[in-house]
Amino acid sequence: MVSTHIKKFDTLVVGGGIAGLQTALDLGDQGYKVAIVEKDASIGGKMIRLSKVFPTLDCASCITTPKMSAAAHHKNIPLFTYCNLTSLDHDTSNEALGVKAVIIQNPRYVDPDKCIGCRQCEYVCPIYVSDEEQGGLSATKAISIPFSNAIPQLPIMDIENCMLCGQCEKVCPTNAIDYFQKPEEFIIQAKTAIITTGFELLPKEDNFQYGSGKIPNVVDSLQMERLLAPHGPYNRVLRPSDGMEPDSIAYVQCAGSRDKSMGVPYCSRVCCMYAIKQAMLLSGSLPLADITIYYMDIRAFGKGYEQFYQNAKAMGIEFIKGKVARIDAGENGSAIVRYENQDGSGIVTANHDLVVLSMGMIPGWNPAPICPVSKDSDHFITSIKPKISPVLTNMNDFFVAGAAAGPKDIVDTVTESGSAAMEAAKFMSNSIMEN
Amino acid sequence: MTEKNTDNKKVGVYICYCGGNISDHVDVEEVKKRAEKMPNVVVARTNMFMCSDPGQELIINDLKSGKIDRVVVASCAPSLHEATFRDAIKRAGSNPFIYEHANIREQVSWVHHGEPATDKATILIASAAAKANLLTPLDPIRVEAKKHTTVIGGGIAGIKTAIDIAQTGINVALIEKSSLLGGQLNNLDKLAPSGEKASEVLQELLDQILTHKSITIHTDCEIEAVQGYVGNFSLSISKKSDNKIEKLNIETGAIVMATGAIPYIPFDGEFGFGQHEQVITLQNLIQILKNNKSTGSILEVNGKRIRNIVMIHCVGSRQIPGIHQPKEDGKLNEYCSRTCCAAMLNASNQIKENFPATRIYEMYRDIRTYGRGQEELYTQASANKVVFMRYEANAQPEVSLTRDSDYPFQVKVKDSLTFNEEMDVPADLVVLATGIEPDDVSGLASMMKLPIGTDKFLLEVHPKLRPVEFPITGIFLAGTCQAPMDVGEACNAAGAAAVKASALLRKGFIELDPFVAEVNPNKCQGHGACIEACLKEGALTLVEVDIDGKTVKRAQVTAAMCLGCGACAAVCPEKAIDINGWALKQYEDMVDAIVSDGFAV
Amino acid sequence: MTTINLDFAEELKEYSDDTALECFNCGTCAAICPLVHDNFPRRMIRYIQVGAREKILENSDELWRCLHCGLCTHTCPREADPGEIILGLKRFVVANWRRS
Amino acid sequence: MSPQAKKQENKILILATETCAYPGADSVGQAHSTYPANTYILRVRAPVLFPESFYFDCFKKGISGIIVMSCGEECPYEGAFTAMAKRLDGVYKKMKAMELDLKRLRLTAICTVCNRSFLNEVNQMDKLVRELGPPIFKK
Repeated sequence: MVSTHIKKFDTLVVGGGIAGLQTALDLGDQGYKVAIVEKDASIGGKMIRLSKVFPTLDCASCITTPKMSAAAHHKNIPLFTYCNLTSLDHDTSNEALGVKAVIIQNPRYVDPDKCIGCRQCEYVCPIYVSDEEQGGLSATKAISIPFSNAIPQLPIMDIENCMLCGQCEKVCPTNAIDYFQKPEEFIIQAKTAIITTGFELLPKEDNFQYGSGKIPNVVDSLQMERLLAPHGPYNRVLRPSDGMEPDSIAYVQCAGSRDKSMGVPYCSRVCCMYAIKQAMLLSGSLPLADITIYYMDIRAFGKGYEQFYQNAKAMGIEFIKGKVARIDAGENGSAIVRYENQDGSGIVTANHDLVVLSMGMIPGWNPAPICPVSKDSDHFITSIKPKISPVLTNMNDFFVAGAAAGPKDIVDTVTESGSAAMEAAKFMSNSIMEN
Repeated sequence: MTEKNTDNKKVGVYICYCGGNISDHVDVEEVKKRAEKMPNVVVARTNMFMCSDPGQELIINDLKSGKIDRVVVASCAPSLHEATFRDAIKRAGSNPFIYEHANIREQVSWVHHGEPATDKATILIASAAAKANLLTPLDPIRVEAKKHTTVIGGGIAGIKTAIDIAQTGINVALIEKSSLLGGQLNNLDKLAPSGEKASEVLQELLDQILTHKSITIHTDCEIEAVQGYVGNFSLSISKKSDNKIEKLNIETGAIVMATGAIPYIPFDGEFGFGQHEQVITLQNLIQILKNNKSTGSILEVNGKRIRNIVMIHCVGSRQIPGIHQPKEDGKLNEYCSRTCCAAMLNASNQIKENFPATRIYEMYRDIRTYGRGQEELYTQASANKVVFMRYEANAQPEVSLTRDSDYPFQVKVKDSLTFNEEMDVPADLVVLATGIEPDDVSGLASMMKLPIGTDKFLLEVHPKLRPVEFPITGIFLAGTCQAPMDVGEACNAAGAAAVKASALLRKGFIELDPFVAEVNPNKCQGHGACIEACLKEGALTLVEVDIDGKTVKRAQVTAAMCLGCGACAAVCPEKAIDINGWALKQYEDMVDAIVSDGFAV
Repeated sequence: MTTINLDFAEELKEYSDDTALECFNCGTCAAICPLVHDNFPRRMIRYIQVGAREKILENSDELWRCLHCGLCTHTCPREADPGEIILGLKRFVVANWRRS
Repeated sequence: MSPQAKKQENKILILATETCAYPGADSVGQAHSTYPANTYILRVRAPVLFPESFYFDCFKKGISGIIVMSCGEECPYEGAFTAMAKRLDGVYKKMKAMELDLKRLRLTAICTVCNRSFLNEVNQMDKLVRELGPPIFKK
C-alpha cells in the first residue's frame, strides 16, 4: 500500500483496557494528544468484563464505564478500536526517532460513520454464534455489538459465520452495512508509546492435570466472572452443562501459576483475591452452597485485602491448604478434585458440582517480532528501573503499565498507569526543552 | 389556545426518529404536534437522525435566528449524545447549559410499545421542556491556581513526586520533618527482589532533586496550619535551625501527602524481643547485613557465630482479634505488611549465599511473594536450603531460652507442613519479620480534614477510580502513608500523584463544573440550616453582610469546594439555596408536567 | 516432638540429587500418586527437609510401593524431582540395612 | 385521534442517580426488556437534594409511587447516601401518621448493569400502585 494515511499524536497507547484508559486520561488531561489503539471491538479490556471487584465489592462495570466514557468523550483522546498492530518501532526515517506504528483497521463490515448503534441488524440476523464475551457460555448473533456497554456502540459482523442473507443490510436504517469493507492500513506517528496490552489467562486446554478443558463444569475464573455478572449469560449462577444450581463449588488456586510444570513459575498475583471475591459473591447468590478454596498460600497483600480474606473465612468459606493434583469428571456432571490432606490422613477426593480454575496470567501481547521492546524471562515487558520507575522500558520513548509489565490487580494497575503517563509527559517535556 | 407568556423562555423541541428505533414504537409526528402545544415550546421539529449534521443544523439555525433560546432534544440515552448537542449549541454561539435531554429510546421506545410509548415520550418531552424553561446559562467555575505544589514528606515517594511535578514546569516545595531526605530508604540495603542497593537508588533521585532549580527543600520542618482550598492553599511552617525556630509561609496550589510509614516495634517479650539481644527485627538484620564486613562460612552477630537462624513471619501484621495482643490503644494491625515476605527471603538468600554454613528456618503463615521476581526469591531460598515451616495464626511459634543446650534459644512450632507435628528448632538468632505501621499523622490529617481508614493509614477516595486523591480537591497522597508498599510501588504512586497535581495546575487556573449551590440573597434569612446539612466542610459558611444599614448573616458558597450534591437545598426553609443546573424547582416543575400528562402549567 | 536436623539432608547427598529442600510442600506429588495414598511421597520429602531420619526408616516399606511411574516428577511445580528423591531414599535405606 | 393523551393513572416517579441507576435503566433499554410505561425516570445527581416535602407534594399531585434508585454506599458524594436515607426515615414516619402505605416509597440501590433488580423494583411497585390506586390524603 503506497498512500497510507499518517496520523500524528503525542502518545500512542497500545491497549484500551483500564491501564490504557487511565494512562491516556492522565496524559489527555495534561493537554497531550493521545491515540488509543485497541485490538478488540470495544475499549474496557478485561475489567469491563468482570462482575464485582475486590476489596470494595463494587460493580466493575460501574467503575470502568466512567473511565471508558471519559476517554471516549475526551477531546485529546481519539480511539482506534478493532485494530491490529503490524509494526511498532522507532521511526527510522525520522531523525527525531519518534514512534511509528503501522496499524490495520479490521473490517467490521459496518460503516462507523453511518451506524447509529440501534442493533436492528443484530435482531434480524438469523445466525447464532458462540458469545466469547460471555466466556462462550451463551450465544450471540453473527452481527452484533459485542456487549451492552461497549464503546463504541458499533456492531461487528462475524464474516466467517455470516451466510450473506442480506437481512441486516435491508433492515439497517442508515445503510451502514458494507459487505465489501476491506482492512485498512494507517500509520500513527507519536513522540512516545505506552504499552498497556494487559494479560490473558493461561488456556485451560493446556492443562492435562485439570482435564485439558474437556471436563464439563470446570470453568476458568473469567467464565465465573461472567456467571456472576448481573448481565451474564444466564442472569444467575448455573453450571454450564445442565443448568443446575451448584450446591458445592471449588476453587483451584495456582492452576497455572507458581508451577514450572505448567510453564508459569511466577505468582499471578490476583487469583487469591479474585477467588475470595467470587466465593463471597457466590455465597451471596447461593447462600446454601458449600464453597471451598484449595490454595498453597493466600496472598492477600494489598490494602484491605487481608481483612477481606478474614471476612471470607468468617462467612464460612472453606480454605484448604493443598494444591489440587488432578481433576476428573464425576457422575451427573460433577467434577472430582484430588488433593493431599496435609493433616497426615492421606489423599482426599472431593466431589464438586462446579470447579473454578484460578488460571494464571500470561502476557496479552507478544511484542516479537513487530516491536523490539525487550521481554523478561517471564515474557512480560522488561522494566529497566523496577524501583525508581517500574514503567521504563529498554526503549527510552516506550513506557509500560499494568499487566503488560507483569500480573497486577486493578488498584496497582491504575496507579502504575498514572506513573506511566507521568514518565511519558516528562520525556516529552524534556525533548521540548532540548529542541 | 392561550397566549404564551412572554416572560417565559422560548423552547425548541427536536425529536429523533432514530431511523425507526424510536419511530417504530413512538408516533413521532404525533408527539411533535403535542409538543407544539406545550407551554413555552415555540418550535418542534423531527429528523431521521437528530445527531447527524442536518439534524444538528436544525438546532443551530433556530438558535442563530433567535427563534429559540432553550433546547430539548428527544432521542437516545444522554450518555451517547448529550455532549454532541451541547457542542452544537456552542457552535451556534449559545451557552451549552440551556440544554435538556429527553431519553425516548433506551427509556421509551426500546421498553414500551404502541400508544403508551407515544404518551410517555410526550410526557418526558413536556417535563424536559418544563426544566428547560428554568435553565439559565452557566459558566464553568474558574479558580485561579498557583503553579506550585507542596510535597509533605521527604522519603522516596515525596522525592519522586517532587521531581516529577517539577519536571512539568511547576514549582515544588518539599517539606521534611527530619534533617535527612530519604526516609526509610536510609535504613535499607539490597532491595528485594533484584538486589539494587537502596543507597544507590536514593542517590540517583537525590542527584536529581538537589540540582533541580524549581524544587525548594525544607528540612527540619513542622507544619502548623493549613488553610485555603484547591489552587490556593497556604501552609504555616516552623523550621528548626541552630536552636532557633523560624516561621515560614508557603502559598501553594496543591498538596501531596507523602508522609510515609514506620516499622512495627515488637512489644517487650514478643517472641523474646527486648529480653535477649539475639532476638532482633528484620530491620535490625538488614542493618547487620549492610554493615557486615566479615567473611567466612558462618555469619557473626554481636560477636557470636550464628549457626541457626529462626525467622518468624507476620510479626505485627495480620493480627487477629482474640488471638494477638493489641497495643495500648487497643489497636491491632489486621493488614498484611506486603513487603516483609520478600524482604525476609531476600535477607535469607544473602546470608545463605555469603555464609553457606549458617542454617535458616523460616516460620510463616503464608509466603506472599506476589510481585515480579519475588516468587523466584522464594524458589531461590529453597534451593539455598532454607527450611520452611508453616504455623497457624492461633498456634504461634514459642521462643524460649535454653540452659542445657549450646544454643541460646529453642523455638517450638506446630508445623502444618509436617502433619501438625511439634517441631523443635535450636537457634542462635531469632529474626522477627516486623511489618509496617502507619506513622501518626493525625495532626496533619485533622488540619486538612483528610480521612484515615480503620487501619490508621490515610484513606484515598476510591482505590480504583481515584487511588491517589483525597476527597478534598487539590490534596493527593503517595507512598506508604496510604498502605504498605515496596520502593517501586511507592514510586509508581508518586508518579500517579504527580500527574494528577500537574494536570490540575498546569494552566494556572482550574475549571470546575458549574453545578454548584447558589444562594439567593433576597431570600436567605441566615438560618444556617444549609451549613449544618452541607457534606463538605468549608463549602458553605455564614458571613456577615450589611443590608439597609443592618448587619445580618447570610449563607455563602465557596464554589471551588461545593460538591453540588444538593444536601443544602433540601433543608432551606426559605428555598433560598439551590443547585445550578439541577435545581429543586426544576424537578418540581418536571413532576407537574408528568402528572398533567404532558400539558403542565 | 521432632528436633530439626539438617545434617540428614547432607548425608543423603551420597544417594541422590540434592533437591528435597526445593519442594514447597504443595502436595501435588502425594495426590497424583496412583499407588500410595498415605501422603506419599511428600511425607518422605518433608522428613528429609526436617531431618527426621528415623521416621523415614520406620516407614521405609512405603518406598517399595513406588513403581517410578514418574507422574510426581512430571507434575512437580518446583521441579524438585520427587521420583529421584524416592529412588535416592531407597538407596539410603538399603545402605542403612547393610550397615546395621 | 385527539392530540390529548388519555389520562394515565398510577404514575410511578423514579429518582435515578446519574452515575448508577440512570445508566442502569438505559441498560434495561439496551436489553429491550419491557416494563410498565407508567414509570417516569428523573435523572438526579444525588437524591439528597429532595426535602421531605417533595415526596408529599408528589403524592399530593397524584404520583402513586416513588422509587429512589441510588448508588447506595457507592455514592460519589460522601455522606449523601446516609443523609438521604435518614431523611427518608422521616418521610416514612410522616407517611405512617398520614396513613399512607409505606410501600409507596422505596429506596433501593441500582448499579449500571443491575437489569434484573431494576425490573423487579419497577414491577413490584407497579403491582402495588395498581392495587392501591392513587394516594388519598386523610386530614
